[in-house]
Amino acid sequence: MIKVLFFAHLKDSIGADSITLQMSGESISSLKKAISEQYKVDSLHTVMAAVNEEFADESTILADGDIVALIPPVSGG
Amino acid sequence: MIKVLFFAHLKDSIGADSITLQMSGESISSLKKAISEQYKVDSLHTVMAAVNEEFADESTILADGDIVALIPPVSGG
Amino acid sequence: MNYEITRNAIDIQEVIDKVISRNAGAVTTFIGTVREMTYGKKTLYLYYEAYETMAVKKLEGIGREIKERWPESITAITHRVGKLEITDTAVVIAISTPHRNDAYEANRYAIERIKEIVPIWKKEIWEDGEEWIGNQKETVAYPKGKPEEKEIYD
Amino acid sequence: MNYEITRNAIDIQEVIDKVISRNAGAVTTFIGTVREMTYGKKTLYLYYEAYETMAVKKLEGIGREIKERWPESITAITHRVGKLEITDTAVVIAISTPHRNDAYEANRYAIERIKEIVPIWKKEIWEDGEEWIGNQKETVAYPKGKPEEKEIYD
Repeated sequence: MIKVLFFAHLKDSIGADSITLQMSGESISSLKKAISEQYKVDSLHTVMAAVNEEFADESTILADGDIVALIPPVSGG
Repeated sequence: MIKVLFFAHLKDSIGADSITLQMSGESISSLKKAISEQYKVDSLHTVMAAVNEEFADESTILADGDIVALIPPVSGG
Repeated sequence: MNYEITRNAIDIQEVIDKVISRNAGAVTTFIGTVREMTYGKKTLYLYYEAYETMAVKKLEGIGREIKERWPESITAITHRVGKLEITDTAVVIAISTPHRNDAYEANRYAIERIKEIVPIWKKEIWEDGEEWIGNQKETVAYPKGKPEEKEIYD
Repeated sequence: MNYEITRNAIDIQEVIDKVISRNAGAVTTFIGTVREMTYGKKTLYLYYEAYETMAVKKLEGIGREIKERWPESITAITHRVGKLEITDTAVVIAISTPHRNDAYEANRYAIERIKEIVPIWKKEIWEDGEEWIGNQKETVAYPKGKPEEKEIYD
């Protein structure tokens, strides 16, 4: 299982701060596509992804137990 | 009368933090020359002068009651 | 603990104390405060959210980048999250170096990197609405899904 | 009293508080601290002397220069004099502006101007001697008897 975390406007759009998906062995790109379709959010191309708290490429393959965070453009500081 | 203030190494060289001179009507340039000769300090060309707390040109003419400060290169901060 | 995310008011002196050193001649701080007017629009208050564990890791990473570029520097960064009122302090960056030039440059580097890679988000709340600040206009895309490794000073 | 010369320890937060404003989004501070080693020589302590009344006037003048260049800025500067131990704070410059770029630039400007025109002198005391710091090598002369009106960033 893959746990996916949401923040900021993405958390608002999706209505949850995390979900769990059966997507081990798939890429971040596929995960974003699945979430985009399921939750009708279309701006995920501006969203970065982190796997286990490190930024990750779209092509990164997910492993069981990974925690993925979808990270909208940051605005700290 | 003109009061002249000394600071930092100039105060040490001259051995006083101020002196009073009878130099009304003369220029700062003359005042520096007089002090340089009287106290055997020869580095006054790197020393700025202020009259009544404002930087002043060498050619400034002094008036009775003026307070002149001889200001070696500053090193605050 | 030179890199922290906190829900409480930031004690600026406490952040500065972390970087004071016998070898330091200069300390610069950047203090980000909540401004009332932004481009003519009046903010009532801000709400900051962070992916806290990752944000601390990314702040530590920025600290390592700074140490590589300015080996004699010491850095401390605290960022606050939660509800912040006008004039509250959102972030404090303190950097000490032997000489002042580096302290300014390194501090500037730190804030720019925070705005690029640290997972913290700001929501502005106005009288007539609210919005998460970031990239609503979608002028920035991340084709590789992550930020590039580069230095930006703007 | 945004511009002060003091014989006491400087309360950094107090200087910062003078520039906090609802209109400010950024505050930068420069904190000059007493460094132990300078070019391989070990300082025991420093002694700062000022022409105090003129120094305050010159700090106020620097504040006016900054206000002209960065009209939305607020500046506060406190410089300490007397005997200072290693790690003690000699000067604090705090500047607030709406946006961060100006806060860094204006702060940088302030410290460079202090080092040019404010009548404050530093004596370094080592184990084997002491010296007033300034321009012992006489590389700078003031043919007109006063500093030029110019901006220097080094």
